Amino acid sequence: MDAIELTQISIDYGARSVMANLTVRLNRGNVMVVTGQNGSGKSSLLRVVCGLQRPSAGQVRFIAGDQAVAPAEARQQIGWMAPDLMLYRELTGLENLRFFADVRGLGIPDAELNALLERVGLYGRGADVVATYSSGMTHRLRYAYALLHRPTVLLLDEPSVMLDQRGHELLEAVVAQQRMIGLTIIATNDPREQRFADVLIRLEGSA
Amino acid sequence: MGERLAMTAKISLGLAMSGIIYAMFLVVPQYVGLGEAGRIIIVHVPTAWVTSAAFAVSAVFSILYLRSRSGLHDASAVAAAEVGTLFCLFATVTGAIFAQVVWGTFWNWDPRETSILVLLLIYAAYFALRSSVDDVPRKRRLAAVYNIFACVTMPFLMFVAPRIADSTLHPNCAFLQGSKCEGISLDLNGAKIGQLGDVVVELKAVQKQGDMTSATVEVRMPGLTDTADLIPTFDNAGQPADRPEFPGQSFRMILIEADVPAGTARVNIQAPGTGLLSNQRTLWVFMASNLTFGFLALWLYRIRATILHVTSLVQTTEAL
Amino acid sequence: MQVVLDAGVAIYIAMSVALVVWLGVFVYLLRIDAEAKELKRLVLAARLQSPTLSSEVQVEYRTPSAN
Amino acid sequence: MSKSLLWRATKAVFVRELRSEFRSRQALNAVALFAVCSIVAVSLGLGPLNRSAELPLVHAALLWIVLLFAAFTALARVFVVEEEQRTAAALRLAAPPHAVYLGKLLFNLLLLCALTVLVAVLAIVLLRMQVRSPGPFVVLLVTGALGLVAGTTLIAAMIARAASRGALFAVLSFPILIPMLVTAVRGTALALSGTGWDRCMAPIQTLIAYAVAMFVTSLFLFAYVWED
Repeated sequence: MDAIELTQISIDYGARSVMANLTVRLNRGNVMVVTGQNGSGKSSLLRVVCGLQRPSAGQVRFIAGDQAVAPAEARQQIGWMAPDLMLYRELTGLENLRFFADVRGLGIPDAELNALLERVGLYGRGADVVATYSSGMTHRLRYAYALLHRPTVLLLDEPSVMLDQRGHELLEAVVAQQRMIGLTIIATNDPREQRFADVLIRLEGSA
Repeated sequence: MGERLAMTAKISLGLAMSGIIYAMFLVVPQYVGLGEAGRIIIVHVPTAWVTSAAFAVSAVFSILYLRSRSGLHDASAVAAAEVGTLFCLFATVTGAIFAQVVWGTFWNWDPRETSILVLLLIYAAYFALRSSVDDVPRKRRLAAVYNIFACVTMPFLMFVAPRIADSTLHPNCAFLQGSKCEGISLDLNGAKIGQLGDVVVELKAVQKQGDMTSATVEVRMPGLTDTADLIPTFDNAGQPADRPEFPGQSFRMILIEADVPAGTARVNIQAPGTGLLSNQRTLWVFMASNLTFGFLALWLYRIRATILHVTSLVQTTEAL
Repeated sequence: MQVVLDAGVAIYIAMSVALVVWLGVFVYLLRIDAEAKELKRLVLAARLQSPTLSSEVQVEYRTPSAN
Repeated sequence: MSKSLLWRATKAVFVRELRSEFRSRQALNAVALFAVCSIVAVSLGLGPLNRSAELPLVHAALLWIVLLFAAFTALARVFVVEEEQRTAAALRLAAPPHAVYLGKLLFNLLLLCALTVLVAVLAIVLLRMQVRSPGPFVVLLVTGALGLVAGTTLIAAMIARAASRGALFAVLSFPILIPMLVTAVRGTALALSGTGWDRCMAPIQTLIAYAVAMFVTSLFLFAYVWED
């Protein structure tokens, strides 16, 4: 994926408009950071980009080369994580990853899945059911879910909200690697994470 | 100009409907065997037609909504469903009154009664679904999907309902798709039991008496309120002769075919009301009534769709 | 009371009742129709007057390659 | 999306449902108990029924009523749990919609078949239901279960995010299921009273046609229900 173009995006909930006419373009290798107070529509914007929500107006275009990519195809290139993303509690971490690899039609060997778990800091815990994970570990598993299929578009919603200092290092490593293979959008209010921004979007949030 | 034309149309509709009401009571002749109750078909049948048309329109707008996601299409689908439900209730009530007066029963699980009841249930469910989803786009989408999904089951109902009852009290069988309305065949050596409407019939004997053939049929009314042996006959010319009345009802049993050696007989219901439209005056009033009720439904639909659309514009920031 | 139930009279009474009911419904519909038209006019006028929300989104390009 | 990929994803969804069900056994326990309770209640309430020409019809109607209400309690779970545990978004993003629908349809079918076997055995033992034509009886139950699942799985997905789901599921499903139910009850009564294949074929064909029509329509409409 070489670029994302958001054109005239508006998001409404009933008669309340949270965002009006956002137009922005993000190129490969760059990071976009979205900031704004609670309820300003950071999460909604990320959901619109990954196709989990329809914008009230406007469109999202994914561009590879100079061709627009169909939304269904683009979906295979998107990795998304958010604090409200939940994985199956009664399955183990490894089973979760295997399931999501299977439904995406990817045959990923166990060794690679274990390597991914190690990368997000869950080494040795892949065989435990998710119900036994702490909130920080669950958040780390969300990273694994988002990175599983090597997405060229990575959407991170509050990426370090439940993590410790080592978690922040994980985020830095992930962003650094993502700059090489594609583009990243982060929704956050953490000042440390705003430094990643090549494009910064401030949502004021209307009453 | 357009305004004045619209007003003229509305006034004409008001006058036309008044005319229909006048004609229904004072122009249409009484039909032998139906009494004054026969007049009700002048409103009953057109409202039933309008009901079917409104539901078809509603389904079409639901498909359009899924393609366009326009609030106007959703409002139109809802308005059509509401008008359809209103007329459906009207047709059901007038029909039940007519059936009680003429056939002696409010409800008979006649194929058309069954299908209109299911239609009412479907739209009750449609409105229940709308009221239990808060998010507006999701509400519209799910309601449209349900509308289309329910529409697909309707042909099955048409196909299955005539099997629920092998006969109908309604005249003009030809309008009922898949219906045979040829009565039910009973066999002394095989399927002895069958159903006419919601009456269980059981063949007891087939016999020849002089130049008449007769069948002895035990009938059990719903809830076993009455049981009786009816003996319909038919003559050598192959025409039904004796037509005994069902216990406590005003419709009759006729014998259409009987084969004494094989032990088979085919019996059916005969209800008063058949051939009502062969009278010219009745036919013309009936046609005018269809037209008038059609326009009334159209007007109601336009009003309701406008109100719904404007209301949704106030509640959302949707583009015009 | 006997006069009302007499077969010849009853049908005129039934017709009159039906006519009165219809006229009531008709007048009601005419009024609702006019009100709906007026409502639509008002809402559309209000919508045209209030300008679309100005964007409250600030976009800041920090690196040249991003644009 | 190629066919083998769709099949693979479908299988993954199906196996995931099975595995979760094996770990929690929520659906199976609840439904099995429901079936046992209702059959026992019916048997005790009715007492011994006189043998009459209508007995097969009574038995068939009871059998299908129990199956219908057990299905109302069980079949919505596949989608409701996704929403309650908030795993739906993860699935929505990763899996093709058709695979989600097909996988959950298969799981529901398996669940309902298990339930049907249980209810039929209980009815034979406790209600003394006599099956005079076992072949047509089994085929009618299977085709009926197919119709029931095909008619309700889409609705299960619709109600997963609505208020008062349980009641709404029954309200929305019932009108859709009427043609199928009537056919199934009449057909099963024929099979119970010993009618042969020749006369049982008509209801079987109707049930198959119904199941296919509902299945195809659901496939077309599912993407609209699942999209957010």
